[in-house]
Amino acid sequence: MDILISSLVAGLLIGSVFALVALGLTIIFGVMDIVNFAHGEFLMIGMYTGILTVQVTGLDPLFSLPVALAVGFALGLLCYVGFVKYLLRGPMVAQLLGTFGLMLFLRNLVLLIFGSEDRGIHTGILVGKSLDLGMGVIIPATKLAAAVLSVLSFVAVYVFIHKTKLGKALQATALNRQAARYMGIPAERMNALAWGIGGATVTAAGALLVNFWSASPYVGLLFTMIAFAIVALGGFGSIPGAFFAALVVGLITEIPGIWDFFTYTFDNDWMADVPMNSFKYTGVYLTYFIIMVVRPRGLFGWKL
Amino acid sequence: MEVVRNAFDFSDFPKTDLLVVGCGLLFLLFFPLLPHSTFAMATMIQFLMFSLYGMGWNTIGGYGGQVDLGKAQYVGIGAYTTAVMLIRWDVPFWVSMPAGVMFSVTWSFIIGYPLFRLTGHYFAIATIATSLVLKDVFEVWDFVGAARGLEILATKYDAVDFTHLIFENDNYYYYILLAFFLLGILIINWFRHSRLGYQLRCIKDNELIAQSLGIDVHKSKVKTYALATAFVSVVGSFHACYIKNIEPEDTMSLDLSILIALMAMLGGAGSLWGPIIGAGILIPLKSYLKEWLGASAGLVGIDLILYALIIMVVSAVEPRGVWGLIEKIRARRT
Amino acid sequence: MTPLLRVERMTKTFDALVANREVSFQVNQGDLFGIIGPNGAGKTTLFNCIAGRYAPTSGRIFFDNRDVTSLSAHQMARLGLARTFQVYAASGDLTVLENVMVGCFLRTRSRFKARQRASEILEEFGLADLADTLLVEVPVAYQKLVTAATAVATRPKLLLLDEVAAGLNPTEVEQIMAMIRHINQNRGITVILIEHVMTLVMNLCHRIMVLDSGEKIAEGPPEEVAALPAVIKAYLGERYVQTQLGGQ
Amino acid sequence: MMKRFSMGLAWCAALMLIAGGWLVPSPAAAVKEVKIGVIYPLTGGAAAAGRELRAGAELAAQIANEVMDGIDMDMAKKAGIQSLGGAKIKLIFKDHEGNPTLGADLAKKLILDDKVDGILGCYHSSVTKTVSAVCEQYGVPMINGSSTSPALTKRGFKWFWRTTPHDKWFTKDLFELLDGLAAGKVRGVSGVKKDDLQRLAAACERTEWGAHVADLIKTLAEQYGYDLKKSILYAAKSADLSSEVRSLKAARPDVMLFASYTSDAILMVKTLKAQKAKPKLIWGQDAGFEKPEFRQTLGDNIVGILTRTVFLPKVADIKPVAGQVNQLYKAKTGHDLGGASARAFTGVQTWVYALEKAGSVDHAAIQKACNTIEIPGEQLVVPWAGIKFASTGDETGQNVLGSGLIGQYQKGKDGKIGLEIVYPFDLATADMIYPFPGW
Repeated sequence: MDILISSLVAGLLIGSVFALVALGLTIIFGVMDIVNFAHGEFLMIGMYTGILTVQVTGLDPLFSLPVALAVGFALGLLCYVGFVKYLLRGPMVAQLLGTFGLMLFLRNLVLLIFGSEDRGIHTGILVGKSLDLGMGVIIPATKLAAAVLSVLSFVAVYVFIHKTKLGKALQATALNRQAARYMGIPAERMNALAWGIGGATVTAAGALLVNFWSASPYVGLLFTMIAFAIVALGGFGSIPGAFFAALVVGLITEIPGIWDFFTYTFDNDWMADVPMNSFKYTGVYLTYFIIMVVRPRGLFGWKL
Repeated sequence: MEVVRNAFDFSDFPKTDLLVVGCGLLFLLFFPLLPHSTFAMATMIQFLMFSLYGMGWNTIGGYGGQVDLGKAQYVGIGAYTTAVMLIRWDVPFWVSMPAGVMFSVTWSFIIGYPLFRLTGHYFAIATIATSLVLKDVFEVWDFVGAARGLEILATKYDAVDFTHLIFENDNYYYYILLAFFLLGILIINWFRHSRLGYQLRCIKDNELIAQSLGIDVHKSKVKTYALATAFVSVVGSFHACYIKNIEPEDTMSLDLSILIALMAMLGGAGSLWGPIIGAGILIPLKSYLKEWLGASAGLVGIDLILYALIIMVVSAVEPRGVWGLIEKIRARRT
Repeated sequence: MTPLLRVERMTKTFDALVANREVSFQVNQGDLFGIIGPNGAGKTTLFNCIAGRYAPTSGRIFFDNRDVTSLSAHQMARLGLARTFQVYAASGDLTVLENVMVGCFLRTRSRFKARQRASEILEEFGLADLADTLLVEVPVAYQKLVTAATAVATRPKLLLLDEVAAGLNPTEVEQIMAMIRHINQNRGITVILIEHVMTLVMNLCHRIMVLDSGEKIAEGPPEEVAALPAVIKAYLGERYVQTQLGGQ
Repeated sequence: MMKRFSMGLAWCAALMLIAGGWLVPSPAAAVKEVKIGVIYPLTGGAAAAGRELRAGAELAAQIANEVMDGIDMDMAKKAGIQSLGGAKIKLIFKDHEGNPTLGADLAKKLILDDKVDGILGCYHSSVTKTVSAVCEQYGVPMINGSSTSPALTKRGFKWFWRTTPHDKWFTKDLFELLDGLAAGKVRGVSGVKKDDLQRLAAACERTEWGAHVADLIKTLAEQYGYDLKKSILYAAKSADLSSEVRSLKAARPDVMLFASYTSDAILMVKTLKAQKAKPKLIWGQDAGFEKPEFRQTLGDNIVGILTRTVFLPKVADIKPVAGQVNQLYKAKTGHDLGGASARAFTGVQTWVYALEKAGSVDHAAIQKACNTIEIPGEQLVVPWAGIKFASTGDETGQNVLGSGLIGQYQKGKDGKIGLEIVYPFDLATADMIYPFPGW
């Protein structure tokens, strides 16, 4: 029983962080219909930002969040103004190619600077601490903190988009680009803003993740795929959809734990022999594939 | 008969192009006779392999405009079929290669059918997803060696073994691959002139119009996808015999898929020479940059940074790749 | 006169929106049939249903004595139904000749035959000079001609033309009219056209049908229909003067 | 027409120029130098191990090439290889990044372009597998110092020799230790029942090495009568192992067994701590568990963790020559010799002996020398009886005189954390901490 509850809790916690990872992708997609393959690389940079902040300032890793937000916003903006803007003129193939190039570039830049070794944060107030819920259910404090901060950031962005003037302009651009332009909303700036917010949120997610995930230059792709799966599941461009889809995807990554539970419950040899933990992320990829084929509007189908 | 005529019809290229191609072929033909290092030879073999991968990708991705980022799964199926059959049952390459193609094409139908209900980005990402799923399966499948992979022991075979395609001297591999390469060019040239080729270009242009002209869009895509698959699978089988060690992380990785697509797109998707140009630029660049600036100089990743910059510039400036650039310059001249 | 196309009480809805309601009509072999109506009357939807792009919500469609209600677009094309599109944004790297060849490929596998037939058709349409130009680079008026030529290249029995004359100047309209007449008379292809350019409809069509808000309100020879009060009220009253604007 | 033709010519010229640039001429062979190609993971997930390996190999080459006082080793007393007229050893390092295909590629280049006289490497068993296959194909001798997958010497290769003992011995050591605990043979521990250690759970990285260790654990557990409740294979590149750890925990094991490379070993222990997993014993199959990084990163948390190894600084107490080399190594790198560096050192040392014995760089001569070589134990830094390769039978090319150790991380009197020997029982340098004290 403990493994079942532990897995479910862990799935929901990691799902909350995934929500923040996918938020940026869905905003960018909603506003400008472009898929950013370098999304996971932003997250990876967020992780390294977290590590560097800790190393340079000696602060607790949790305080790297504002730094990561700033870095991510700047990075998103820079990528848009310096590069992505020029892709928009071209066909879809060029956009794919371009954001792939960006992905390779960022990944290898980090590789050049930091090397390919895995790095992690091993100090901090919360590192190594955990919350014992009894019955063998243990929640590592870093994960809990990351989940809570993620949800807070998510809500903050949501409120920003729905309550502020700027956010509403962004929303209008997402709904109808032409109409927004006629209403005097500068589409170009909205794009840049979307990239800024997109970059900031995913980088922040990286800074939160690094408390319990190791960072390496190659970590990005997994998160790009996770974000795609979430966005597909939640409906492309939908913010609330992304949140719930992220929780679902979080639970999907915990299928091995649930499998274990049934294995032990039924004491089933056949089940015990299935190397389920190798399929941790297979479920995520499959989810994307199935959802896209069966229900391309996403499971929830809300709009931004 | 017309198939042959189509395959050998290069009349729509200007003479200068054909001259360059001729010189290039002459060079490829005599390369092993020139003094060269093993490194150069390995690079040339890589170049030929990636040209072939790119040609396969180009059918569906270039002419058809469906950006496929999952080609590595077929490299894997081809390579594994050959390796498993060779190791377990001592099946000759010339049997296992077609078998690999058969498995690949079957798999391509299975996933292609649902896959082609998607278009654009969604399609691209879905191809990644299927490829990763298959890789995950291979990584735990004991029959094919799981994550450990499979090893073909060259010492069990003669130094020159044409039936199993095991050679000590790389020159043999080179010439066999070169034959595949030439055959590949002819097949793509045929494809380009075939009904399917024209229909596919129309699909890329506008699917609605294609349908109104009696083209079964879905079927055409699935068919072309199968052709692309066959190409990639053949090279995958060759890869198994050449590299002799295959594992999912290597043969089925997303990086390989991306590389295949990038090369074709960089060279010029939808043109006969595009993938070859792409591979011709990127493969030497990659190997030599890595050799000069890589681990030995302590600059790991710098090769790929330059690589990425080229890709970024090309995608922003001329999405049709190098071939598009050449055509642009040519158009300006006339 | 055998009916080539028969539409029976066809209805097409999109969620709550009714695009066509119980439309019935019949087009005979060799007819030149016009469909007119204000914007949003459901003309293009009707075309899309006939051509197999959409499946009708209810009702039936017969083509060449076959029930084709549930067939898809490419199957319809094979049976001998060709169409053009109202909005056509050329892209891609096909030349004019290659475009027409794609049409020819419906009836032949051979590239050489396709090329020959395509050249003939281009000659016929007076487009031979443009054969090797990329379609994207051809002027819009000629693009429409090319799409029509491509449609004819599939050797259809029935051709659906969706606003071929929209946005053209009077000389070009004349050209298009000549072409349509040629297709209809010399090639014996039955034509149904949607048009806002009234001179074209009035001069060309043997019979016309008027749609308003998805429903058929009149059918008959052009002069008769144009004189009907309901039609004038629904449509011509305001539109006739603006014929040259056309388009959406 | 002319213009077009000249343009075509220009094209050709450009093409030829590019082509010409590729034709790197093969470097001429230098005299008085024996070139050994060394293929190690200098970057990538095992880069930390790569640094150690490289330092160990370089130190051995230095000792062989120069006259060094104060080291009781034959090769330290003379400069270069005597039977080759004092030829110096030159190590050519290549980086395989933990990628078997790349490794094979590098081996080919070393053999054909650099014309090396032999190969040393490669740490990862998966890479050693492909590299040795290339060497076998080209008939180039390869000595392997640190890959422990048993399968490597089961292939009957004629050009492959392995100095280190392999995992079967190491894993057997572990079960001997477990039996020893129940039998009261372990220094400082008594009153343990076999039932207390009945339930095992293992997590191994899933390439050549780890997968074989997992198989070994399974068969040996059966043989020794233990109950392997859960066995997991995971990707060494995993960035998150929490579900794996939860799964292990759910099996309620008494003993947790790991085969991990560096970064995943650190992550594994971190996650174990976060999940408050508390088995009675934690045992690591060398590699990541004995790296300096492991100790530095995890600090006090690792007290009580067991790892098998072939070398730990405490060996210096028993073997003077190990102490002498360790001094030099520490001066060079700042770390003590470890399992990886000591074995890399031994690898180069074996090369020196083989060349000395062969008296030629002819491959066949080296082959013959390797098959008949006998290095006495007192020459080695590792605590083995010596080096002598099996030239026939089931384990062709395997050193039959090797042996392993099991160490436990303990806090010394100076507050520093180091490995103490707990197995073999007669070499034990400290009381074993049992059970695992927890986090």
